[in-house]
Amino acid sequence: MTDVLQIRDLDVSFATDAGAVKAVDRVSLTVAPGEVVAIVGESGSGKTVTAKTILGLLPETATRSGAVILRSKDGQSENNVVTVSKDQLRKIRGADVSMVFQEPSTALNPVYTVGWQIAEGLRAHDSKLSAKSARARAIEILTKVGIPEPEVRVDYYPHQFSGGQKQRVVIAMALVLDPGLIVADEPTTALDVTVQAEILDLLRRCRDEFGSSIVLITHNMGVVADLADRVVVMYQGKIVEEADVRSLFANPQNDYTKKLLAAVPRIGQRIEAAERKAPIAHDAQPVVRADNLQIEYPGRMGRPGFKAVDGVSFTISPGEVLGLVGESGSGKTTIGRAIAGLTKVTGGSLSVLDSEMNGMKERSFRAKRSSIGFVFQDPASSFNPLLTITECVAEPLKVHRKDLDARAISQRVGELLEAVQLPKSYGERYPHELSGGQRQRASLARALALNPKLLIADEPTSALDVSVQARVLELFAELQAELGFAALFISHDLAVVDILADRIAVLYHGKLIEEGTGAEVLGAPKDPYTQRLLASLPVPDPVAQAERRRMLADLIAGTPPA
Amino acid sequence: MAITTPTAAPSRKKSMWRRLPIVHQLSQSVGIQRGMLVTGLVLTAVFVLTALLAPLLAPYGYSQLRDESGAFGAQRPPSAEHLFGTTVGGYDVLSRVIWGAQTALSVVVVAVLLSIFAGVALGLISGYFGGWLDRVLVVICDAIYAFPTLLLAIVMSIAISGGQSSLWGGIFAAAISITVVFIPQYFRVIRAETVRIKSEAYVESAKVVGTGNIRIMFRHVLRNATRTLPLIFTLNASEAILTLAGLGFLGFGIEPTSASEWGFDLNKALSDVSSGIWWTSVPVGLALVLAVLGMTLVGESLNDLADPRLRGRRAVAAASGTVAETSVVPGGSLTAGPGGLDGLENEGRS
Amino acid sequence: MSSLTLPATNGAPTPASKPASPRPRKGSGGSFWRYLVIRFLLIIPTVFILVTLVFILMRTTGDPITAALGDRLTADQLAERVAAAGYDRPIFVQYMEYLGQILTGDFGTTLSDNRPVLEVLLTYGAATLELAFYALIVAFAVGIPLGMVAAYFRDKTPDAALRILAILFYATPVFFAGMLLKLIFSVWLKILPVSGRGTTNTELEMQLLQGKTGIYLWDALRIGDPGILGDVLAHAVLPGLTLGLLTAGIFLRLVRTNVIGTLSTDYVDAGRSRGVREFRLVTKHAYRPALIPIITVIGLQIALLLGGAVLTETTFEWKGLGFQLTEYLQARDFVAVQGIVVLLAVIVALTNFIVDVIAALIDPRVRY
Amino acid sequence: VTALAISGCAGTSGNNSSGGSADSITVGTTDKVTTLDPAGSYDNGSFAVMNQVFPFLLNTPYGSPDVEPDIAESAEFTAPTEYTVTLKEGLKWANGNELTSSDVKFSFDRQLAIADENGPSSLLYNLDSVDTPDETTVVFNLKQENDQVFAQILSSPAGPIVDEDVFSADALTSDKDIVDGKAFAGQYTIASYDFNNLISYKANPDYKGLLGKAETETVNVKYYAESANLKLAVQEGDIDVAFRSLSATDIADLEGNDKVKVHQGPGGEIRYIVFNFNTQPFGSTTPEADPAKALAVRQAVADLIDREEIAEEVYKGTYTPLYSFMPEGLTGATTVLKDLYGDGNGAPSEEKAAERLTAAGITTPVVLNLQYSNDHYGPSSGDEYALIKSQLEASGLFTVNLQTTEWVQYSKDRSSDVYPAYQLGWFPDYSDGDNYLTPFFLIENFLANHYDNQEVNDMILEQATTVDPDERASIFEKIQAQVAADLSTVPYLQGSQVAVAGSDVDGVTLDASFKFRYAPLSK
Ligand SMILES: Nc1ncnc2c1ncn2[C@@H]1O[C@H](COP(=O)(O)OP(=O)(O)OP(=O)(O)O)[C@@H](O)[C@H]1O
Ligand SMILES: Nc1ncnc2c1ncn2[C@@H]1O[C@H](COP(=O)(O)OP(=O)(O)OP(=O)(O)O)[C@@H](O)[C@H]1O
Ligand SMILES: [Mg+2]
Ligand SMILES: [Mg+2]
Repeated sequence: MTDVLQIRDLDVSFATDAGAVKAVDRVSLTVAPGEVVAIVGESGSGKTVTAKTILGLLPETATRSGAVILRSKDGQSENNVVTVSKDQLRKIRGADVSMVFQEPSTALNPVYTVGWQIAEGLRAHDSKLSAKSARARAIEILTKVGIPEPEVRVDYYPHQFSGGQKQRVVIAMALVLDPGLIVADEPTTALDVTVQAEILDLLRRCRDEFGSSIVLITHNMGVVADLADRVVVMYQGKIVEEADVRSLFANPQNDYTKKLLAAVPRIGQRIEAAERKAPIAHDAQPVVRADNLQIEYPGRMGRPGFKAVDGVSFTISPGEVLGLVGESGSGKTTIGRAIAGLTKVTGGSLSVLDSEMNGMKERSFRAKRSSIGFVFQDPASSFNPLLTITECVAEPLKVHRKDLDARAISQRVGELLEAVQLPKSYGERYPHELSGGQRQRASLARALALNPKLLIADEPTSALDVSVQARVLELFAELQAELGFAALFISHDLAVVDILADRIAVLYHGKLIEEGTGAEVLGAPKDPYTQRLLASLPVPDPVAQAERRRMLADLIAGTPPA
Repeated sequence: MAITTPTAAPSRKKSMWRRLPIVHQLSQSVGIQRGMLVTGLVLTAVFVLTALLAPLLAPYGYSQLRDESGAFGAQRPPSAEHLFGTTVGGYDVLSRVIWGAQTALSVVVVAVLLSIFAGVALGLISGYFGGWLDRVLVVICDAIYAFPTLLLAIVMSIAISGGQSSLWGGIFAAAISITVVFIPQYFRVIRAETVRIKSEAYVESAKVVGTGNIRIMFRHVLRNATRTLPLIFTLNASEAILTLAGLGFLGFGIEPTSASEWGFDLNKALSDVSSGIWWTSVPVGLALVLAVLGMTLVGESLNDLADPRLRGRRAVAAASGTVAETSVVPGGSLTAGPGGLDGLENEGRS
Repeated sequence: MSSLTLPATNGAPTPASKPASPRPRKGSGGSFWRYLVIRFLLIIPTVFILVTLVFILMRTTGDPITAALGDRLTADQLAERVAAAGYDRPIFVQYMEYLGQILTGDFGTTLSDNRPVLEVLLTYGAATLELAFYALIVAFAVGIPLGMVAAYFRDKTPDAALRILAILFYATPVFFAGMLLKLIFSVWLKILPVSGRGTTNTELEMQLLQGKTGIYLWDALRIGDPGILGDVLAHAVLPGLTLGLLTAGIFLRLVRTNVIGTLSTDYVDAGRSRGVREFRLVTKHAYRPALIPIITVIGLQIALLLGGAVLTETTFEWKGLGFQLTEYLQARDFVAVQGIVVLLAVIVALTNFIVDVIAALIDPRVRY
Repeated sequence: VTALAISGCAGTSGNNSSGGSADSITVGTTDKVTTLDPAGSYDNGSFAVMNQVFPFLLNTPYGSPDVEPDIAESAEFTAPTEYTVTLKEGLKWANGNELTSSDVKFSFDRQLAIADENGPSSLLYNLDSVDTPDETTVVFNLKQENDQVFAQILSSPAGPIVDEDVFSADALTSDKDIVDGKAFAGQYTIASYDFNNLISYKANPDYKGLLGKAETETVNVKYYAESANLKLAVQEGDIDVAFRSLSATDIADLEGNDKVKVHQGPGGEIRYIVFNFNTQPFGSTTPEADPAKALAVRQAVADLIDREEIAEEVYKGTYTPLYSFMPEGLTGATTVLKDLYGDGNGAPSEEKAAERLTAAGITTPVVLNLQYSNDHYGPSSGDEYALIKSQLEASGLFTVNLQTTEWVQYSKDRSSDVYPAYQLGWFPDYSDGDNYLTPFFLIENFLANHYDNQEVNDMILEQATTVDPDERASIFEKIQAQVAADLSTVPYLQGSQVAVAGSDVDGVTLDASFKFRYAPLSK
């Protein structure tokens, strides 16, 4: 056998409070030396569980059967992870197979220096290794993954690195023993697109320079197109399709794969509902007008505050959808919350439905609230877990529509649920008894309960699967067309914003750096940051992505980093 | 990683019953965790039953010194009439132990209830409204918290015992002393929960629709903030018993003629222990230890079960065995089921 | 359940929520020291509140003269003396007067036994500190390793046994446990002394020592006589064990829960994926991050330790603050009581302060 | 200081080194000292120390309740209001200062001047002024003539003589200054003083008084908080003598132990129930006020109390039944209550009680609110009163509501008519019958229980100035008889002094002086 990894008929089940859950169902796959195999599939389809099985990291509540055969890089030994002894398993880990985790900040022990943590892996496999040479090896590997000043940085603690650097360190740890196989579970999901591009580059070098095979787990089809040689599609614990990357994208076979690919949002893609969107009343008084808006979070204990939004100006006209994009922490949510009156405006002017929010009094604003809807990012936490969906959706009605009696309210709730295409009977369920997509729809229903003039949607789909996301976006567009509300649509995903928004605003470090229609901003970005943002976004097409990758490299070479 | 959410909920009635505190946890627990919980529950049940049925169970009254056949006599060794002998004061040890459970339970219940009400109310208001009131309350509670509990209870019991002590007077005095010690604890827990919940999206969404403060406080915050109470309750209950015993030991507790109190009896028995009279202290000490053990076990088990990381689960028989196709995913599956695309396609577009 | 990820210990079910108080996150190191300063200054209101509270409680419930001579003098004589001492004036006036004294640094002399309060605090404070020191050593030496063992064997028999042991340590009233220990070690086995901090001879030697600190261990080291040192240590064994085991029970549970909590984090998994031994994962990778919340909660246990010390001190004739406080309380000697309360509050506040610093030293994220 | 005799100074290992070698004795106690300054303390613990180290003009010799000159040559009335004391020649303080009449005058003047709130100055109620005609003569000018109690008072807590060069004339002197100033002239001096923990006494070679030289050079006194520890300490030989207060159980256990010996002597402490004449059942401010019925209630209580049972069950014989107002052993004490109440032999009698109540026309059961202090009179008060309650109720004649209150509140309440009937104890200031009568049965008395009998009042004042001892004793008897008939209080227990000493210890002296002196101890 020449394959680095061979999985045969793997079954994994978990004991849970709700009984047994089968996570992986008769999965078989192989990985050849130097190959990058991507595992894709919807959330919960068993990708992570499969990955963990390869390293024997499943929790005690798991039961497995089947075979997972790992070959060492030099081909000297082969082990079946499922049956091997604990001690042997420990020896394999790190040496033959290694792992890169999704969330770099949690994969690093906060209280030890990165050098110590790298050396820890070395020492686990060679107890005679001196501290000095372990350190030398750590510096060496940090150099290789592109950490500047590795001699100094080796003594840094994880929190002293940026997110992307942390992920590099995690990769360095995986590489240090030169394993034949690296399992990377969503290695870029927690990162901004620009950083993601760098990490993908590094992973590619792992394969090219170290000759490691990679099992890449992701649900981002762009990443797959960028990096993978071969793709395995999982659905409900099973492998439904397996093909090399080009043929999969060009010619998907399985229904699920087709739907998955279709659901991935692309820039420039228009959906039918968005085409029929409500007219924008440009002449009317804008619903929201921000003028040199400044928002500062007070500092703790006399420290100077933090300026999250710094001199932003924009307007939203009735019926208009403004898309707000930008990297994490750029101040998107802050703006949204300020419009809803949840965060205090500290400078400039922000007028919402003709009320000035700077110096706003809660009492006077409360009446206006019935005209504003808010859809939160995480559908799970935006519902009171102790109230049923009906009660939750009825809440705004109970507060503002004192004229309605219980029956009228319940009828209205029924209508609302149907409007977001949830069967009425779902109203009796508790939030945790709904799926994420259903919850997000219920959340939309609640936001629309009072026929708002303005809807603020703060990353309403980022917690959702691409497939479900597609449905919710479509629904959103439909309702907007029907009801004609103005909307602030916040997202970090350029493609998503492009689908829905009339105009797009790009936020960078609290400043608005570019604003215009989708075609203007995404078609011909003027600001270098927007350009990089756009170029970093991997597209779900291996051929096109190879092209973009080159462009990005040129861009970075040409422009000094911001 | 989200844990599976069963979309098809079992019948609601059953789930209500199952969701009751304790019952829920009991059904969740497995193996040694269940063993500890069950042990704790049994011990606690025995304790509570003994307390409730004391008048039936105890052969004599707690302050009874004589019966028809005359005085019991002091420090009599165990015999047929007095299974655990008599104390230095001439009481029947067994009866004192049994009645002691009643005192302990009364004190625990009164103390914990009082402190829950006071602590929860203060914590809720303080955490929800914040501002200077919050700051003042926090500083006060921290100050009280910084004071050794037993000493605080002593100070309080001196302040309270100005009035005369009767059975309930004594119990209330002890309970209030303990209450003062506990209020800061409940205050802190509820306040912390309130502060956390206050920034939860569902409270914000209530704010966004313009819900009033009172409504938010009771409808959204309070009910969600009290999840941890059963747990703290059990842990505080055992602490209350120990504090009461400490008070009794130092002579600030309840008098033998007003009620039977374990700490007091143990204190009295100290001379006996070194004089080779074991029966006056061992049953009392054991009762005390077991009651505390029981409640602490319950509390700890609840703690473990409340924390998914600490909760153990029953092993699944075999990988391919019992498993149903339950891996319905949080996002809603793409094709099947009402939440999936197909479902949407079918019901939607009406 | 954020407040429960730390174990809710019996002694203090709430400390878990304590870290909710401003524990600065990464990058805010500059403000950490500011936070510490504020934390330090918070001692003032804490002390002030406690002093006020105790003053009111004490003075509304009686005066030291009645306490001392209630069965000696007639009501008139008593009233006369009470008036002469000024205890019949409005509480508020007396309180202001007392505050005035304290602010000028004059703690006064005790009312019931005419001793300078500062001297009382030094003498008894030293004893309590020494006892707390022994207890902490026992608690650390027993609680932390056993907690790790329990975490390592989680939900197996050794774990269950250790946890029940921990609860028993905690559930057995100090005075009962102390009595049993005395019977076993002093009366039956005759290997340890019954009570006190030293034999008569040792104590007399201590009295002769110039510049004695009242911390017997320290004084014995300075005297340099191995016999005396041995004697002091022998006397410390039982009280240290009694109070230490009580605390060890709490530590054990604390360590166990927190280590188990960190054992399920990604970075422990990451360590595992690199082939690090399970034992090393528990003792190194999981333990040290777990130590941060542990230390914080341990700081809060100091109040419990001092509370438990009352009973231990009484049981073992260890004349310390807690023991003395109960005496003074009964005598309504509010001058002495206030002094002790101030000292206790300062000790507790200082401990929490130090704990914060230690936690910061362990946690590189807050160090600058 | 260097000469300090520390037995086995170096190298003693901690294990079980008993009290020390032959020239030192260790005493353990649960007493507490408040302050060494005689002007600032009025309690047993402090007085116990003063008795060893301060000189007294008059003192009680071993084995007698009566006072004789101690450091004085003579003491007598030289005029009805002049009590003249002549000091012995050449008296010295341990610090080398002369002990003269001027010190004596200083001591009493400062008692009166300081009148400390915790001090015993109230005992000097009859002292007007002190004159010192010469170095060795002191004249006490009294307010009332022929005060027979004054001599006793000179041996009481108000009586210690202090060094005018060490003590302050108008403020309390700290323990440290007293010890550092070596202001001692009693049988012992204090060599090392660790407050309420350990006092080391050294025999005073200069003491020339009544009680003689100390037998043992060094006596160490260890202070215990828990009697259980005191017991273990004496049982294990850590200390040679345990004095005050072991629990009854401890004493009973130690009695069976060969290594130690239990010594018992008369005690001056008494326990009694006080009735408030206003608020007791049928008291004068109650709705159904009726002095006769009230008296019947008190008498019925006296009939029903089983003193023997209390003494045996609760105190295992460490307290003895008391049948009068003055404890047994004092000159003039009778057992009048034995004859008047109960079955006539000291045992209770239900019939008699029932008869009395019926005769007075009282419907039974009588509800009696009985109050006791749970901590002030030792740990057994609870048991004691539980037993009294049970005794009273066993007859069916009484329903007793037993209540307890913390001591300070108790002290306030008892004199403000809050308690109809309540517990009190008394420890004498000096061992004279007067001290058991004056405080309680004068019309303006310390009990404030509204007992008002002019005849008793007059007799009490009369005995105080009666010079002839026999005549005085007979007045005592008359007073006791009258008070027993009125039953203002019902005494029921007398404490005995119990000391437990190693079997090798001699000289344990427990006598009617009620002072435990270390000087006779030896081994
Ligand atoms: N420790 C566990 N206990 C119980 N069930 C688990 C556990 N870990 C995973 N599962 C379940 O196993 C199934 C597969 O989970 P897995 O983490 O492999 O999904 P995934 O494909 O990685 O999804 P995602 O894209 O969201 O990361 C899910 O239904 C999940 O709920
Ligand atoms: N309550 C707060 N106090 C202090 N700073 C805050 C607070 N909330 C947010 N910030 C800071 O303000 C900046 C902007 O935050 P905001 O939540 O608006 O970002 P965002 O663009 O929504 O990011 P993401 O895409 O991660 O949601 C961030 O640097 C954040 O750390
Ligand atoms: Mg996953
Ligand atoms: Mg955001």
